[in-house]
Amino acid sequence: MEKENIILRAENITKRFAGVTALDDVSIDVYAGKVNVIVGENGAGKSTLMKILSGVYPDYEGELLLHGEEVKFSNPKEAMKSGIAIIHQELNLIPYLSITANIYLGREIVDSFGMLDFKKMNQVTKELLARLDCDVPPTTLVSELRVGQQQQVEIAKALLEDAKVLIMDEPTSAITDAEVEVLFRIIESLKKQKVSILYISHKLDELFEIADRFIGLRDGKMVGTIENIVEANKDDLIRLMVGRDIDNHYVKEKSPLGEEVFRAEGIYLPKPTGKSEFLVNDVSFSVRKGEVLGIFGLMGAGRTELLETVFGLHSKLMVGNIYIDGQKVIIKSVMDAVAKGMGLVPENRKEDGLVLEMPVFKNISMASVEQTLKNGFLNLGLEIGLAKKYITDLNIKTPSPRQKVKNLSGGNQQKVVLSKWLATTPKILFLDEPTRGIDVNAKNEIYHLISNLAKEGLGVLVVSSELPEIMAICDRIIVMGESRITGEFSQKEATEDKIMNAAIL
Amino acid sequence: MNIKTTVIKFQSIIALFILCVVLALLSDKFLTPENGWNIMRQISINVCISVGMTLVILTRGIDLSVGSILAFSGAVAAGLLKYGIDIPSLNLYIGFTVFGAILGGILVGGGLGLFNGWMITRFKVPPFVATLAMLTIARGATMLWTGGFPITGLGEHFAFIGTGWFLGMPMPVWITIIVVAIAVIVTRSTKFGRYVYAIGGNESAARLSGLNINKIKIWVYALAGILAAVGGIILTSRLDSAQPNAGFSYELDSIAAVVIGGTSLSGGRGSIMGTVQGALIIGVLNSGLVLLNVSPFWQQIIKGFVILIAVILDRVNHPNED
Amino acid sequence: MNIKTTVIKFQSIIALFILCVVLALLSDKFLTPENGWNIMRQISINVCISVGMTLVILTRGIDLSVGSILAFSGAVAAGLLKYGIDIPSLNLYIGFTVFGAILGGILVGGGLGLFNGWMITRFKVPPFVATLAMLTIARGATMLWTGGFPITGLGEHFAFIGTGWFLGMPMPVWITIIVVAIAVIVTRSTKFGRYVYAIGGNESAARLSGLNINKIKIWVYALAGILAAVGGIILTSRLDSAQPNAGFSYELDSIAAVVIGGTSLSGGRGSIMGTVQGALIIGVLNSGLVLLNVSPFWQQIIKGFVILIAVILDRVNHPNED
Amino acid sequence: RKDGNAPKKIAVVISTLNNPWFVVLGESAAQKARDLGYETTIFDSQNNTAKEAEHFENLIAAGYSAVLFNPTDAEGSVSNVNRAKQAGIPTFCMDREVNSLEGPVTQIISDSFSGCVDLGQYFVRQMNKKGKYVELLGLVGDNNTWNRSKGFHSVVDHFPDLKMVAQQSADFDRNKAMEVLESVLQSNPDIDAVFCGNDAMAMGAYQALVSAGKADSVMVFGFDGTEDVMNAIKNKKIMATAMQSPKFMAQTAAELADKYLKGERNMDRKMPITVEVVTQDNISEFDAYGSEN
Ligand SMILES: Nc1ncnc2c1ncn2[C@@H]1O[C@H](COP(=O)(O)OP(=O)(O)OP(=O)(O)O)[C@@H](O)[C@H]1O
Ligand SMILES: Nc1ncnc2c1ncn2[C@@H]1O[C@H](COP(=O)(O)OP(=O)(O)OP(=O)(O)O)[C@@H](O)[C@H]1O
Ligand SMILES: [Mg+2]
Ligand SMILES: [Mg+2]
Repeated sequence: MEKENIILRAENITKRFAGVTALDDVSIDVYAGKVNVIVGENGAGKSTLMKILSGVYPDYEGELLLHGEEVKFSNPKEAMKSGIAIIHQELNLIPYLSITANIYLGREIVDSFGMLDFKKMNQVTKELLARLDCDVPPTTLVSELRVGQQQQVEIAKALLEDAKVLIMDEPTSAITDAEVEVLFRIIESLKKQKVSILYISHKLDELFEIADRFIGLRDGKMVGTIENIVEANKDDLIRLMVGRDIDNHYVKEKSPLGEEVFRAEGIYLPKPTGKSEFLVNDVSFSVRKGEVLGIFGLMGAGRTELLETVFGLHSKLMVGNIYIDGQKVIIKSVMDAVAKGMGLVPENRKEDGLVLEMPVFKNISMASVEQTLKNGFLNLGLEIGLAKKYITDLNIKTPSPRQKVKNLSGGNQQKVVLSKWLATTPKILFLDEPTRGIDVNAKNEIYHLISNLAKEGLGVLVVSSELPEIMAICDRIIVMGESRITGEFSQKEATEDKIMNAAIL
Repeated sequence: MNIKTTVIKFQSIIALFILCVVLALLSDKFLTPENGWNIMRQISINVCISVGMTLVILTRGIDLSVGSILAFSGAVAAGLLKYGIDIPSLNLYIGFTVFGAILGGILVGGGLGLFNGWMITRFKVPPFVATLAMLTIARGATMLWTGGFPITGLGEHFAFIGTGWFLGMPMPVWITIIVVAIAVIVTRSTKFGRYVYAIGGNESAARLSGLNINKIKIWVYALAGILAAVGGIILTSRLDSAQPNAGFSYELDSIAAVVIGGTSLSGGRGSIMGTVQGALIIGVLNSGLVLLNVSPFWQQIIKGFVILIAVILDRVNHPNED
Repeated sequence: MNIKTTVIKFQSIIALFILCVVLALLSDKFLTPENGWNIMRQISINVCISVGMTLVILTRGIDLSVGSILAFSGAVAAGLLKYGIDIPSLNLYIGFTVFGAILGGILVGGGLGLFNGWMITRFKVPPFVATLAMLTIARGATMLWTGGFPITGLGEHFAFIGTGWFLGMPMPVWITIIVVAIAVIVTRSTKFGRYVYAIGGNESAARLSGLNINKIKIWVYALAGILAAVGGIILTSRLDSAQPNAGFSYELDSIAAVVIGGTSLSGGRGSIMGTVQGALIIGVLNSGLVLLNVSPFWQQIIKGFVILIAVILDRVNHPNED
Repeated sequence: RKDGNAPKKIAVVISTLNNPWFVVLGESAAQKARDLGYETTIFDSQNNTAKEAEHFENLIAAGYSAVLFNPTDAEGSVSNVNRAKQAGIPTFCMDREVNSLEGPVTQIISDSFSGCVDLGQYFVRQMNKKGKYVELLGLVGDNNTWNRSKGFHSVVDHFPDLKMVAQQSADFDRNKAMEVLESVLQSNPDIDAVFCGNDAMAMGAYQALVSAGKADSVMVFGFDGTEDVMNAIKNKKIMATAMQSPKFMAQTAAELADKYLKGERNMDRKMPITVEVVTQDNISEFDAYGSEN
């Protein structure tokens, strides 16, 4: 491509954090009017690079050229003024402020008295939300929105000012397919206005739908680009990211199914507010030993609530019966659930799965610390031994069991959460979006792990929003929509169409 | 809006109303105009301080030093007014008008608040600790400045601030109403106010939106200091005397008013009007317990339980937040 | 381990050491065995309270009521010992031995702590508010129990706890060492201790790992109450008198010790030994300032700055946490 | 509207109930007033002049007929007394004075300053005009602290051989006094006396001396006349204290208030009650907290 099409250029960027070199002499070009996709494994440095481009990290080595001229941003506001906007990987919203207040945060419109001009701001917000097909009043508090809607607010925030460069760091990790469609439509129209997009995602399928070119990062280094998108395929992309081939067409091996290990019957979870509204509405299902049961649904279908409910988190509101090994059990709390042999890998590992400041070994022993007691006291040797076993078994990449878990990459953190539950020798494991935000390589490892667990006789329940994933790894798939079960398919009969039809109702 | 949400929204007002009805039934002296002005005048200082405290708590901070700053600023204003600045060795003497002395007190209060904010933002000292240190430091400074003695005889002009009436309303009540009015406008309708909520709601998101977190926080603590100073000047004027021990444990009263008023200690949620209601509940309770001739020992116990009940009500109505 | 991390690890000890060297240079009376025992005896009460406070803060809580609970428990123990339980209308009289009275005091302290924990876990009252209410309630209860008068003349056996020597070491120091030793083992090597850190580190992850959060928190506040009661009994015994206003603002000293000792107010990070060092720093400073006959006014100012400096040092060494 | 039979109400406003001496003062006043047929309430100002101001406003609103008043501060409390006067409510000061002759109907004051002058003289005699001593001050922001200290020094400072080796604050608190003296004893093991601004501190100081094994060689002086210290003087543990008679002052104030409300107007503006030095020699003449009339 011609030189004048390069709108933004990063030259020889190096960024170090205490102990880690996140970016090592990285140079990339961003083309105008194109979707420039950055690919790389977890921890490759994608988000770090984006934060440098958008002024979040003002101290780095190397230089940024915008329209060929050197720029240096000391904060995100300056980058924004120069036309670079970003949607961050993590949601960055203020829960108790309205949508409008969030969208205008830091660039409010004031009247001649210096007072906030609510009317004008609400008006513009309304138009923006309409563009995103999001039908929520602009004065709604963000805390009252679903995660997907919050993600849309983030997108609207980035669209507010007419940016020349728009960075999207995993914008689709929490929105529904319909919302993804809207986003892609917007991206197309932005491209027509010569806006350049920097796009990051671990969902390889959608990349091919939207990308114009790929830039690969690996271990903080630029490893190459794919400019000719038409001739590239998934394997080329994976090679760019991982540096070798990976069998990406994972299909679960059949393993013999045993007895029924878990059954839920007539589970209801009323909304705390309304009387006749339910977050989980008359759901029944069962899992056998060695079986991987998938639960598919669009965002907000109530899958997380279902798992939480049977796991004892909402015992006061819940209605329904639970059987383990054919025996009826009463689950009044998470403690009961754990004692009865259940484990839950939550959707959001950083917030609900890990104590980030604690070392790996303490996180692994968290739910089963009894087994490392000696004479009633914790025994460090036993505890580290336990951790080492899982570090080897699950191939967790950590310099030592004493490493703080916050220093591990996403995939390895997820494996630590898995280890925590495996250490309790559970009978049934619930996995809520086990591969969200995880790179293709780690994903693969987790698929194999799930399959091995099933082989060893565990019952596994996987919630996922990714159709290909759920079709590849599950023996049976339940589909949920609007809080109830809307379909059930064996692996053989499942097709994308059938499942989607069931999910949409 | 259905009945339930209305109840939730006005819960402090409702609590206040119930309290007033009960007291009016129990004592015929409660519902008199003088008693009304009394309560208003009594809470005026706590309201001034608590407005600043509300801002601080909205940013997820806390300010334990307000009582000490109040004492020091009051003493500074009184000292400047009475003695001026007199350094014989330099042959320096500066006299102060009432206005100048008040300004001096307020500047000192703002300065100490600034120091709090500086420690908290520049050195990342947790607000609890930074203001705990200031609590001690400002108390010591007050003792040094006054030599441990009250400064009295401040004149009629100065006394007017705390004891005078203007257009049928006591001066402290005027000052407080003005402070509250400004604070309501600032929190609701200015960028600064919005940023205060944003920082408390999610500091890292606020930073990524390009807000100058440090500057806003420093301002918030400086304002808390200034408002403590305003309280100190009202108090000194009411008593016609700057007491070295003034303001002792006011921080707890103030935090109680803020929390009873529904502002969350974890930041980002709350309002100035809520705080005013909280201070009113405490003031009405204080005055009511006295009117009902409750023993001072029991008063403490009852007040403790009222705080608990007020906050439990708030929790019941906002169960999902922490 | 390189030099830098060593320095970080032992920063409180180093600060303590520097402080001691300075004081030893300034006063030849500082480095004497008696002065050592003095300081140890003086900090013993603060250490007892602060061990409980450390547990509370590790779970990301705070306990403002320790001073009041200390006063009430001490008064209860003294009252039981001296007067027993005497209800003439029921023809009931129960006398108490020294042991029984102490147990009574400790039970009361534990009970009030339990109440704190119950409010915090069952009704989700923020710890700051729940214990602020308890601060007032227990203070009122102490006044009711004592009628505002000290309870004195508790006998030699009881006095031994606070003033006696055993195997060449003062009794309060023995008690404190035992408390600290148990606390160190509990925090480092028991399930309970591990869970305390986990809750402070990430409560939601701890809950989803099947820990009984509420039970652990209730225990932590109960322990804080019990340890405050132990402090109260040592104090009462040392003075041979239960003072109704004992323990006033001890919560601030205690929080200062915990924070200077490197425990983070946002939970999950810290240690008992750090707290002991923090209390030692405060104790050495208090005693040193008196030893040097520094004016009481300046003492407060100096103490404030020492707290600031100690915490800033800690921040410099743990820059990434908040 | 109000029926004539209802008892009139008298308010007792006390600077602090955190100290038994003031509890006695308050309760004696309240008791006497009740005996005289009044309804009474005790208000605790918590050593806080602002709190005191609130109490005055409340009691004016609540329609009390008279105030038996123990001020927090000689200057700071003046405005409160005047406010009551304007509302037609007479004030009778007890123990501490306010710097206003017109405000209160009468002031029954125990003169801390002159009490400490007497105590200072006794101190000088016991010390034989030479030696080292320590002074423990009360709350440094409290004017009583300084009245006592100044009265004491107005005598003692005339004797150059009496050396004050340390002057520290112990907040009127027993424990604090003990801890402070423990530390002071480290740097000054050879002191001969401790002068304390109140009796609680004297008891604390005595305990520090006991544990340092110096109880016999160091003389302790207190101020107030509380039960503890009276017993300690009897047992030759403490040298002397200054007896203020809270019961007597309180009862006198209540009686005067009664007379005033019954029409008597002829009263002295000030009634100084002598603060008597209680020593191991004259202890048998005193009860704790003074005699009941
Ligand atoms: N604030 C920080 N402090 C220290 N290390 C950091 C920090 N932020 C990122 N890192 C480290 O820098 C490296 C790059 O992280 P980055 O977030 O850029 O990865 P990424 O490519 O976006 O990964 P993912 O796909 O999981 O989002 C990682 O090793 C990460 O642990
Ligand atoms: N705390 C809550 N209070 C009230 N409603 C909630 C709460 N959490 C979620 N909901 C609602 O419950 C429904 C299901 O929630 P949720 O988004 O967790 O479903 P899900 O199928 O697990 O989707 P996801 O893939 O996003 O996890 C949604 O309508 C959501 O708005
Ligand atoms: Mg990233
Ligand atoms: Mg979910």
